Amino acid sequence: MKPGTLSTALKSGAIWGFIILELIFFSVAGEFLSLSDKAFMDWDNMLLLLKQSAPIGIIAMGMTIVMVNGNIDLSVGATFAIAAIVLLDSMTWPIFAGLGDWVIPVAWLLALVVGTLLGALNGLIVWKTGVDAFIVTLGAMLGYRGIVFMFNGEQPTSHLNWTLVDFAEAELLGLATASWFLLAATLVIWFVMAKTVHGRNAYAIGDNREAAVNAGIRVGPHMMINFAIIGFLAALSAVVFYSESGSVNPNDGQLYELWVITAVVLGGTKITGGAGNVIGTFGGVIAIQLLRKGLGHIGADTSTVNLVIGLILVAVLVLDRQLNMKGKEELKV
Amino acid sequence: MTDAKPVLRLENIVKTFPGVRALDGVSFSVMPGEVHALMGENGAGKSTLMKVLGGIHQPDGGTIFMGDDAVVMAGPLEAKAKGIVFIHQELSLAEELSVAENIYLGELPTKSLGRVDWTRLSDQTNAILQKLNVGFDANTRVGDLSIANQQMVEIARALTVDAKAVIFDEPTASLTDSEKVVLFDVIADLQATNVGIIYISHRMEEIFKITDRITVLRDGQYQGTVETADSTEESVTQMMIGRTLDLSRNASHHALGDVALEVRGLSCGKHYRDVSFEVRRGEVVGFYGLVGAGRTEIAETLFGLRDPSAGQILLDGEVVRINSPADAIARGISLVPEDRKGQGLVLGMNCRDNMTLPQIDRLKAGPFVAQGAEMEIFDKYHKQLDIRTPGWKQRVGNLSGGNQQKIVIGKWLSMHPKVLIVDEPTRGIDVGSKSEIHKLLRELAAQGYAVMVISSEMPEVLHVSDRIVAMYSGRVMRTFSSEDVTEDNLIQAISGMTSEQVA
Amino acid sequence: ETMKIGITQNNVGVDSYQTTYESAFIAAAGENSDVDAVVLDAGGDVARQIAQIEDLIQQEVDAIIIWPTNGEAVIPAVRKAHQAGIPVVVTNSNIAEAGFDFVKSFSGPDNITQGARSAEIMCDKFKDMGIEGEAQVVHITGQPGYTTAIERAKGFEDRMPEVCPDVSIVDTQPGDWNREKSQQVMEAFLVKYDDIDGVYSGDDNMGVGALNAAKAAGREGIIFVGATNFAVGYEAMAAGDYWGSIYQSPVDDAEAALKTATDILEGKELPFLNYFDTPKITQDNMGDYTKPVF
Amino acid sequence: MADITRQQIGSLLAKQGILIAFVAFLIGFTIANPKFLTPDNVLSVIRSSAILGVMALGVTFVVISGNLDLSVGSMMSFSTIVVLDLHDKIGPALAIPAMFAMTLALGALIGFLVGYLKLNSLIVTLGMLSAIHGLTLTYSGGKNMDIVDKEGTWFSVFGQGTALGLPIPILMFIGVAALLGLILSRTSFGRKVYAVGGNGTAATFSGIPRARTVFMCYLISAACVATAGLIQASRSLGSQNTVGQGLELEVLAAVILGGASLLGGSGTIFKTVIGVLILGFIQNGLLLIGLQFYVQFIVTWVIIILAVWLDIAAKRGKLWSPIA
Ligand SMILES: Nc1ncnc2c1ncn2[C@@H]1O[C@H](COP(=O)(O)OP(=O)(O)OP(=O)(O)O)[C@@H](O)[C@H]1O
Ligand SMILES: Nc1ncnc2c1ncn2[C@@H]1O[C@H](COP(=O)(O)OP(=O)(O)OP(=O)(O)O)[C@@H](O)[C@H]1O
Ligand SMILES: [Mg+2]
Ligand SMILES: [Mg+2]
Repeated sequence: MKPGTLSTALKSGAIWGFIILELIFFSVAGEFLSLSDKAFMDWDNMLLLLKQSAPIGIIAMGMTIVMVNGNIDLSVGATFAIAAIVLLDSMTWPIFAGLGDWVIPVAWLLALVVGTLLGALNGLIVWKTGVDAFIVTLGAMLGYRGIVFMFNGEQPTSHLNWTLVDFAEAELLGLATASWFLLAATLVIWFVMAKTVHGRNAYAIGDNREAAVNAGIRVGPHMMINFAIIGFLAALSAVVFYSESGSVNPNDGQLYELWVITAVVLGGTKITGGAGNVIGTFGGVIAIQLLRKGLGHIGADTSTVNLVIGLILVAVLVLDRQLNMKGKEELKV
Repeated sequence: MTDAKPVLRLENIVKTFPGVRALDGVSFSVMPGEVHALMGENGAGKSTLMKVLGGIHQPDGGTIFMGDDAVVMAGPLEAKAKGIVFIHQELSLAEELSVAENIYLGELPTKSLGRVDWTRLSDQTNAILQKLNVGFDANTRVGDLSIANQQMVEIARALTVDAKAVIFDEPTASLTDSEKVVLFDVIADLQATNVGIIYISHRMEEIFKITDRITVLRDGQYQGTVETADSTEESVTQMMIGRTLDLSRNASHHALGDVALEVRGLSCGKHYRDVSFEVRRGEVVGFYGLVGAGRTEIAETLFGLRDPSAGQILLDGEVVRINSPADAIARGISLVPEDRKGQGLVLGMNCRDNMTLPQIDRLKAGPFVAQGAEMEIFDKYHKQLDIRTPGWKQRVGNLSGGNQQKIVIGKWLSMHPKVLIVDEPTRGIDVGSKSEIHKLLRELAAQGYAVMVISSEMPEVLHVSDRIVAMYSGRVMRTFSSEDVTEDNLIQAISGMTSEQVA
Repeated sequence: ETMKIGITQNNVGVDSYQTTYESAFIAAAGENSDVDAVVLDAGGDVARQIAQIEDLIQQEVDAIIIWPTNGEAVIPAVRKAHQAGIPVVVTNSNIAEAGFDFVKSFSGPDNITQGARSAEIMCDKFKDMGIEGEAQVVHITGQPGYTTAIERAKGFEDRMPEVCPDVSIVDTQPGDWNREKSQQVMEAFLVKYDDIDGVYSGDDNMGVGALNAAKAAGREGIIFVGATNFAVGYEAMAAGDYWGSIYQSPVDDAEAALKTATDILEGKELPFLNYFDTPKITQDNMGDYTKPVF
Repeated sequence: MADITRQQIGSLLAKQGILIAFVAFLIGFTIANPKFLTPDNVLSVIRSSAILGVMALGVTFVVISGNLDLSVGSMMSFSTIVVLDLHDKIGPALAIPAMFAMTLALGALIGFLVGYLKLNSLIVTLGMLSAIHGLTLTYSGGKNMDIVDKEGTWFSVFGQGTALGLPIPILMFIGVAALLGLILSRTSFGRKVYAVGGNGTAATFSGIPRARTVFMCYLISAACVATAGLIQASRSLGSQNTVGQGLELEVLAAVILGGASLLGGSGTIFKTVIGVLILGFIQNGLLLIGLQFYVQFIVTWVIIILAVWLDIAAKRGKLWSPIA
């Protein structure tokens, strides 16, 4: 058992409490406001929730490790779009013409490699220049988006491959393909962060970088690996999603970084690094998707949705604060 | 010992920082099985020399030898690989991680798939912790430990690897006596296995107790190396500061004034209970106890940083509620906090601005800060406390540990408080300055200040206090006057024995 | 028996056209007692739109109206609706041909024609002024990547050489449907080109931004042509600063979409493409049109 | 001798790395297009940077105090829409203070949440970004907001007027920058902002009211946003609901480009101004060169990283980072 599991579980408790609140609220409100005869907490609807959480959720797992590491990645949305373009475009490249449906795994691989490289490039810049990750990836958010537009101008890149669509829409044991990938990503990153030396070092670096350096941890390469991981996961998210939808707009993935970061922070990861876990992030992702879904369910209009989502984010923080309130005798700092 | 080869030899090391020549051709060597003291005033370059050795700084000139080979310590990793263990002056721990993970930071034991071998990790750690005789276990979160215990975690690192040389940079600065005993045992054990030990401290009694040789630095320059057995406190002090010190206590010849601060039945949750004492104008009251005795929490309560759960605080005979440090400051209370880096200083700010921070609202010239008045304050304490800095513009983070502490003291002295509370005021301060600070505390009392000194150093408490409050586990055990206190009855009081039990 | 109709819009908050569309749709659905509507907004995000289509299928609505964020990416989701037996109507901008099999009908403006008409408006004006032989035009497009932006730009740039072969389009930059951004772009154009005769912008918001820049720089005589005649554009036309635009009402757009959906549910036969007309509007004929409400 | 000059150059670089990078860009663009450095163009760039710039000045306070403000873009849309709406309803003389009051109320709310309740500023302001957008849409019904009588109002002076031969937006930018620069560098409040951002605990131990200081920073930020909204509204006398959308990241980029650390405790108003101008001139310069917009994205990426890199490399005296 990793030390401190219980205390972190308690601290990330706010998000689970909030998820339950959401479920209750939307179920009750849905009875009055929804046109659907189906209950909000319908089993199929919950399975759908899991699937719909995948695009942001898979990236959020990578963001957890990067943020625990004390960094941040604002370029994931653009990486997501680039990976999607590579996936869809490469399937039409003449060199792969003889492959038949075998082009699919090749295209997947290519997209994943590109995503990993883009992530690693951010990591390399952070490592070698010492520029803060926020700035490096803020720049990359623009630069990578520029690359997206370079591919195909303003046109969407499309390649609808029905074999691929059928695979992506398939269900195994009642779970959609995307859900499986989300669960797998969660599990793997959980394993890495809770069980492996690499993961524990990520916490150490995020917590006290100088101490980590003094202890002889190779901080630079370590951070680069984590950026490569988030690049890979952004590409994986794209691969899973665009296998099903078959076309990418050059604007796709915009604002994903903000949603992903929101999910991660709601899940209890410290912005300054050193603390956080994947299970909490999973909760954060579900909470956000539930909110979107629920507001749709009860038919809120756009301005209400914006207003409510914003206020809810703040409310969760307040709830979290109440749960973690220090005793009256504790230091007031 | 003379025929053996040194484990480590540094020759003509030079290191400059912008505006500071921190090391100017320093040579130094350590023999296997030797405890070698490195001494010098605050800012003399001790930590810098060790950081060069530990691969944290690259020297501008000079050579490091291990055995007969010249080596380059390109980074902490290399130094570690070559068998050099560095216990840092400033705590270097990841607070969110467990004790075990911190001790083995950078070299966690692994199983297949890169997994951490938790069982092995905690077994190894607990074995070490047992040797250190500490009251926490491998899975405790480091952030939950007291500073002293965090220091013990730092020390535990020395025992994890096959070290050739271990550097202790002021390991006892935040330890109490019982933990020091454990540390000295550890050092003796290492010594027995022929490890070379470099020991930095400002505490003479320790130096003479455990070290074999002493090397002295002054202003980045090598002053010489002497056999401990052949030297005296006076001779070493002379080497360090170029003069001898008058360590006699200047007894309080002044009359005591009214009660400035009184505490009646004060309690604060689990931290301390039913504490009562009073401090008069012109009086220095020492607070002595073991780590966790609750002295710091009392100070924090008086400074408005904690709400008491019961009891009263009286200033000049009047019951007051102190809700915030601003309140406390307005009522004439100053607190020199325990943790200078975390609580005392804004490391990224310059020396002057740190020093004037608490009174920044008072130094007004029209709508602006009166920079002239600020400079005056800085200059005054710069001189009085002999702070070594290239100038007021220097980032406080770039000062040596002891000089940082002096900035904090200057910051609160300049407030001219009615009640001055100092929590471990001379932690990391060199002998010269320490006696200056002690003198200063006595003088302040003579001027009518009420002074509370919290310290874990018995000589310090005995030296400066008019009365001593002995605490154990959140309770006041006994209050001594300077006449009836002895080392023995003080130790009894703070280990929880009442006088009846002793008798 | 009420008809449950779900709509997922592209990105409502982004401009007043889409917001007006949303409220017009809600109003129209409210007036029709046979209709219950769920109105969703994808916020410009394809993934969210697909999730919304899935939700609508899950809620078993009777018909789905979709304003695609991406004309191709939504096809598989539309296929799912089709397979679930729910008729789908596409509104405002069409989906790609591969999806036509799963869609009952399209209702909306013809953006390519709009672009072409803007080119004609501008060309005609140049001919009136007698500068069709040498006029230089700059082009400010909508947010990169949006179908509407792409189609209008294409219509304009294809048509201009056909009607006015000697007019040159000297520069094209996006103004992101944003008046301020467009103003900045225009400021740079004005510095860069000493001679600008015409400005075509992908909608009137951007057009007015460009107009403001020209006014501030004191450059006169530039012919401004836009699209989607917003109230600001209409007023600028009335003031004689702005030459022409394309009259397109989001209210018509929304009502047409709802009408198409209800017609389908009532079993009426409809043509596949239901373009509603978006006529040219210039200073000359603006009296025939009421001022847009948005 | 050579050693000394090299050191001097080194320390000059270290102190003014960003400024030097800025001058280098100016020279580069001027070579690419001689029209770049004409007074007309320079004025027009500064004028259109003024809106972003005024917001960045306020955000500088927030960032130095160790927090973030991502809500400034959507708050600016709000102020713009409100002041335009009220202009026709109660007249400009009342509309302006009313708009300032409403914007400051939003700033106070955020300041309360972040300062007094100590909530995470990234999430709070992200939440407020969305909530304020919703508020604006509700307020305006999603419609564009336009002043009816555009010719007859004195309101246009803030965005379109000139005084002393300079456009008013530029004068307002300079004025706000000078005022806030003085506050930050010369007053006790400014010192507190640095202390709170540098080490909040130590600031508390020094009797500095941390919560109130953070609260005030958000109020200042809101006041700047309101000023920016005023210039914006007055410049085009009409606006979309999304006029400020996305500006939050540009503002942050400008502040950071100026050398403020996201960890808090460092940064100056002067450097933020430079950061703002760099962004403005890059955008304009690339437009003048006539690159495709996506090439502009890529070039901006490279320039942002290069500028910040050179700045910190000069400070630490080494090009490559010491991270192992
Ligand atoms: N990173 C740095 N940048 C600039 N100056 C530094 C830096 N580190 C140390 N110095 C300066 O070098 C000198 C030597 O400092 P050092 O920390 O070695 O002193 P020390 O002997 O360990 O003192 P103490 O007993 O107070 O710990 C001091 O004047 C200090 O201000
Ligand atoms: N037995 C213990 N094990 C671990 N932590 C403890 C223990 N007792 C107390 N602590 C914690 O250690 C911290 C230090 O205690 P405290 O500051 O009260 O001691 P003190 O008397 O001020 O000693 P000093 O100032 O000499 O460190 C407190 O935060 C307290 O919660
Ligand atoms: Mg030292
Ligand atoms: Mg203590």
